Amino acid sequence: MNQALLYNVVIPAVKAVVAVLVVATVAGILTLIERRVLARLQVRQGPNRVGWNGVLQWVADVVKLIFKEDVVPADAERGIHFLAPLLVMMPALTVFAFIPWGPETTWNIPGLGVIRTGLYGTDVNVGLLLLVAITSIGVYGIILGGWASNSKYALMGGLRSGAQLISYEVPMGFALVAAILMSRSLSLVGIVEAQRDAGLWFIFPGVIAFFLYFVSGVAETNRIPFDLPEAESELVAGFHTEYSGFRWAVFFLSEYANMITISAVATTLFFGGWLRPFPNVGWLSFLDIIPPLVWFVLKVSAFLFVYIWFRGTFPRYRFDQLMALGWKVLIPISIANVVLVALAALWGLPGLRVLSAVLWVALVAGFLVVRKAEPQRRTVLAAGVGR
Amino acid sequence: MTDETKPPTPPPPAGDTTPPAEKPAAEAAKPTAPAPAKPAAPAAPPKPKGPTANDASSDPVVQRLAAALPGAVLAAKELVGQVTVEAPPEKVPEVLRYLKDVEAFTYLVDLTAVDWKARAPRFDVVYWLHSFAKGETRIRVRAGVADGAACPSVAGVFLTANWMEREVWDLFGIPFSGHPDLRRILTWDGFAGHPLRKDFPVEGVDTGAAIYPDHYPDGGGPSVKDPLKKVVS
Amino acid sequence: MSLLDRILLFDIFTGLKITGRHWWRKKDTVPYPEARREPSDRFRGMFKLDEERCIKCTLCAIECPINIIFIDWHNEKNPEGKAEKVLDRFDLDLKRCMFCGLCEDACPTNPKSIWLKTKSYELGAYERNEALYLDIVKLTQWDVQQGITIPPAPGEPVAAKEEKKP
Amino acid sequence: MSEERAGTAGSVPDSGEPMLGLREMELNFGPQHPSTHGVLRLVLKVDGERIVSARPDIGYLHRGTEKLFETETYPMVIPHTDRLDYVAAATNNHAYCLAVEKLLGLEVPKKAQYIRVLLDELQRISSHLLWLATAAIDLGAITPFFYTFREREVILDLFEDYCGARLTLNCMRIGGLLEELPPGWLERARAFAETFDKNVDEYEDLLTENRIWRQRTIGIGILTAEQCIEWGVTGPPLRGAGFKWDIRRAIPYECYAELDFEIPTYPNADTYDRYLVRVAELRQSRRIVLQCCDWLLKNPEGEIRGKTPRVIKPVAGDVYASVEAPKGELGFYLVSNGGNKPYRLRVRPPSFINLQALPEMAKGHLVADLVAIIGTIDIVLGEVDR
Repeated sequence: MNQALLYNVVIPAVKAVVAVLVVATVAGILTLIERRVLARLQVRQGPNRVGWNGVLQWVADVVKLIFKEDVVPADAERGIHFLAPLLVMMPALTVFAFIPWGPETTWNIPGLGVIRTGLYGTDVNVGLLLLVAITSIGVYGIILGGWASNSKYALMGGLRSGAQLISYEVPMGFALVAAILMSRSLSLVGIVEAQRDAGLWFIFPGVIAFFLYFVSGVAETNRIPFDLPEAESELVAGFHTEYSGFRWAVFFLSEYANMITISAVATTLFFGGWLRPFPNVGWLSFLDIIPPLVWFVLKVSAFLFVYIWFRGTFPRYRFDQLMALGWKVLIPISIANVVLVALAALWGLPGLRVLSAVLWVALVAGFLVVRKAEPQRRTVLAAGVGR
Repeated sequence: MTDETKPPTPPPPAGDTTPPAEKPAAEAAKPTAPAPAKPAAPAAPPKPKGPTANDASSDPVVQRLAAALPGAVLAAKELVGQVTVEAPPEKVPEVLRYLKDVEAFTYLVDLTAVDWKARAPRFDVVYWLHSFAKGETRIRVRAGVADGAACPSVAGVFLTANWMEREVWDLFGIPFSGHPDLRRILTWDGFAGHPLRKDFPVEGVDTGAAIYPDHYPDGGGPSVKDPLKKVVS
Repeated sequence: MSLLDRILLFDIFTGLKITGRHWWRKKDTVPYPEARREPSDRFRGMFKLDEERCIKCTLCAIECPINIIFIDWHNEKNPEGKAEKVLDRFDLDLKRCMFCGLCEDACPTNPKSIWLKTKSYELGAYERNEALYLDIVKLTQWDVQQGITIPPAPGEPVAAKEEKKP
Repeated sequence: MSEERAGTAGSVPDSGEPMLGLREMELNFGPQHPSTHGVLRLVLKVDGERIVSARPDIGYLHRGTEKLFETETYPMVIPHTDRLDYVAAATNNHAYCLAVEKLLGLEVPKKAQYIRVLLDELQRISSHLLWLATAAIDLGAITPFFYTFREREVILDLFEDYCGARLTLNCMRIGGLLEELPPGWLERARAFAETFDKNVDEYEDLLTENRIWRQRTIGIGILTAEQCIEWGVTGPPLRGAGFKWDIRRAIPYECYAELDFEIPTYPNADTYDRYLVRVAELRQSRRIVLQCCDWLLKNPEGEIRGKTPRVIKPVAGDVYASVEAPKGELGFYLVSNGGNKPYRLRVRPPSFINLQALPEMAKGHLVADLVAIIGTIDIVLGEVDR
């Protein structure tokens, strides 16, 4: 086959189709996993009827949603109401073009010969920038969906979402800047390779950046404790109150796809992407038996688990508190962190190592102090009423 | 029961100005009235076994109230330690204001009405006050209100009376003059009748709703009385 | 909470620890139709009537707070020539029942003629009016119809229970 | 409330609502809304998300219970009282029985008193657990719900073993109780109470110090003690405003005077302090349960029912009896004309009266806080609407 055609059309097309299918399916399965994990955290059963132990529950859900009546409110802006879920879904899937699931590998496919290609859609040299740009589009879908529903709850959800997503883009951006400074690359593949070359996952020098990124990521994906746009106890269902059937499912799936994106990006930037732990420590090389893709998936799964764990643990912020957290806490910290990381990066790799050591020693020491000085935090003493 | 388990903590100060609730009140009433029948009445030849009502006009609060507001106390009576003052309805806000400001009955426990279908003033509106400051005392004020006549609202004295009066208006149809927002509260606007009046049928009235028409009458209400049923409870 | 606690997100981690710890705990719920909870001995469930023991006093119907028990009877000469009350109808409108158990309290016979302590709680039905309006046959026979054994009436001697079993 | 009060004078019903301003939006909150705890409807006027005024609209669950009371004989009323505050049926039964016993001059045997108090306190624990569960869910924390329900389930099982029902207990009778405690019950109740403290610690670890929970509740829905008394608000909201008043201590009934327990109060009158009060009450109720169990284990003999006449016909007269229900002061005002049915039986529903203060508490807060405030009042619509 024509090499140009193969590399420019066929392989990208195959990758795109696979990515979309896999991500959409995984997002569906993730709903089931979330329910099972939550159930476990909440000492109950969880869905266990469809299929063996409920493994087909997500299929049943999807089938139900597809065949459900698609209700459009009477005075809704029909066109936009129709378009909004797509506007949310599209960027959620598009970003998977840049996320590297594995390194460049060689495939020996009979009939085509040896193909050398990466386990990623494409390696854009401004990948991170593009990623941020594309994910920001999703907010339009949410705002428009909320507005077009002609419902006050949906409108409030949409507005909350707009403010929230725009606010949390900023600390997230700064957290990314820290990663860029450490890796000196905007390409996601480049960042992973930088971590391999440095022999250091960026979580070590970039723990603050990672924390900021993950918190903002949770906020970006509208998850507890930042799930204000759809806070069910306040806004019924927020921006998708008036959606039903498959369009609602599209909103739902894109939320889960966004979760995967955030986890994947966090993995790439801070946890060495597809690399095994301590990529340049020789005696750990037996870990290479596990293929890079599996490492990547494992790391992403861990993040997804943390997402669900958060959901099972925390109450929800109030809207003004959320904004205060974003603007008054996260953004100043993120700017300071950029300065800190920039100074360390100026010194090069030794700087990053020193930064890691300082940060982690401080963290561990802090936790030890907190543990030792753990005060009684319960009503018994606070109230002055003894047992 | 209650009398038995009464803690020894707040002993009624002898000759105190306040009759503390329950038993202390009964004791305060003792000098003039025969003691209220103790729970286990030793000899109970008359048919209505149990406590008997006593005159409570000698109760200090009642006496001071009668002195402060002439004509406000029509009668005062005590039953199981609970003092009831009969007052004319037009005096009720005054009485409550006096009790609240002077006698420190700051908490309006409850406000309700009783429909005495055949009696001359058809309704009793009952107020039930509590004093934290003076030894957990309670006192009840009762005012007879004729059917159709308005009762002056006490929502200006106690904020909490607002909904209670709305409820009485809704369920008994006693209008409260001077109430800031006298609308129905439990039934809906436009509901016909006042359900807690004795002449309102228990089965309900036709409200235009039709649920399960084969088992329930048109217009709602409980299920059709069984025509074959001999036993009438 | 000290400043250090706040910076190190102590509260956040405590919460995560609590929920995380539950990952290993035994589940509290049971997958219902396969695993069931046994109701307690005093559980007030489905009604059961013993027609022979019933003396047709209608106390249960009188005591019922919502009047859902309908009883009719007439006198009949039994073979010995004594007058005996015979039930014409003993209906119970189960769909309105609130399982307060006052009918059982009121029943003067010992053991009780009508009782709710049958440990039977699966009263769901597809036809509201047919399944939940119990006549005398259903009241006395439902356990046989469904092919289940129910515990004896309260006050019934244990011997009777053993007698029933075979 | 002030503009409503200032709105109209006279008895002519008037909506009293001023015209909508340019900035305000009217928002219907309920009756079908995930966090209105049943069928409460609030008509909100919001400026953005800030509440300008809230107007509760109740009655969706009105069943005419007070009318029904008048058609039933005294014992037959008890199952109906279960359905007022259906998550705390034992205290409802208790308050009603107290009222009738007062008018009858009946004495309840000591053992029955202890069992009643034991049931009451278990019921208080279960009601507060349910409150904690739903209040946490209202603020987005879904997991405490399952942990509290695990303990609540144990209590419900105890109830089921005792009286055969889990929610609508119908467990008390005029003059005492219907049944003896089943064998082994006290030991089980004791075992539950002994371990319960650890479970409360768990809920507290999840919520008390959690920064989100604190931010969401501290300073929200303030109702000072003076306001509480003016609005007739009792129960945890009053004690959360620093006012130490609990009917169990103020006007003791049954054997509460003999029991050792504290009345927790907190000074700040906000949602957080009401939360703390309820959690502290969980611990206090646990203490009472332990004491009752010990007493009953020591004194297994005794009557459980006083000398109740077969046909209950109290003297003509009126009487009011109240208990400290989990939600506040629950009172029954009983008017008897000497017949075998109550002539009039009025319930003083704590939920109804506490709910009245909602507009006062909600004013100026955000919609999200409204959810916290509805949660903190702890209403049960069965009791509000009766």
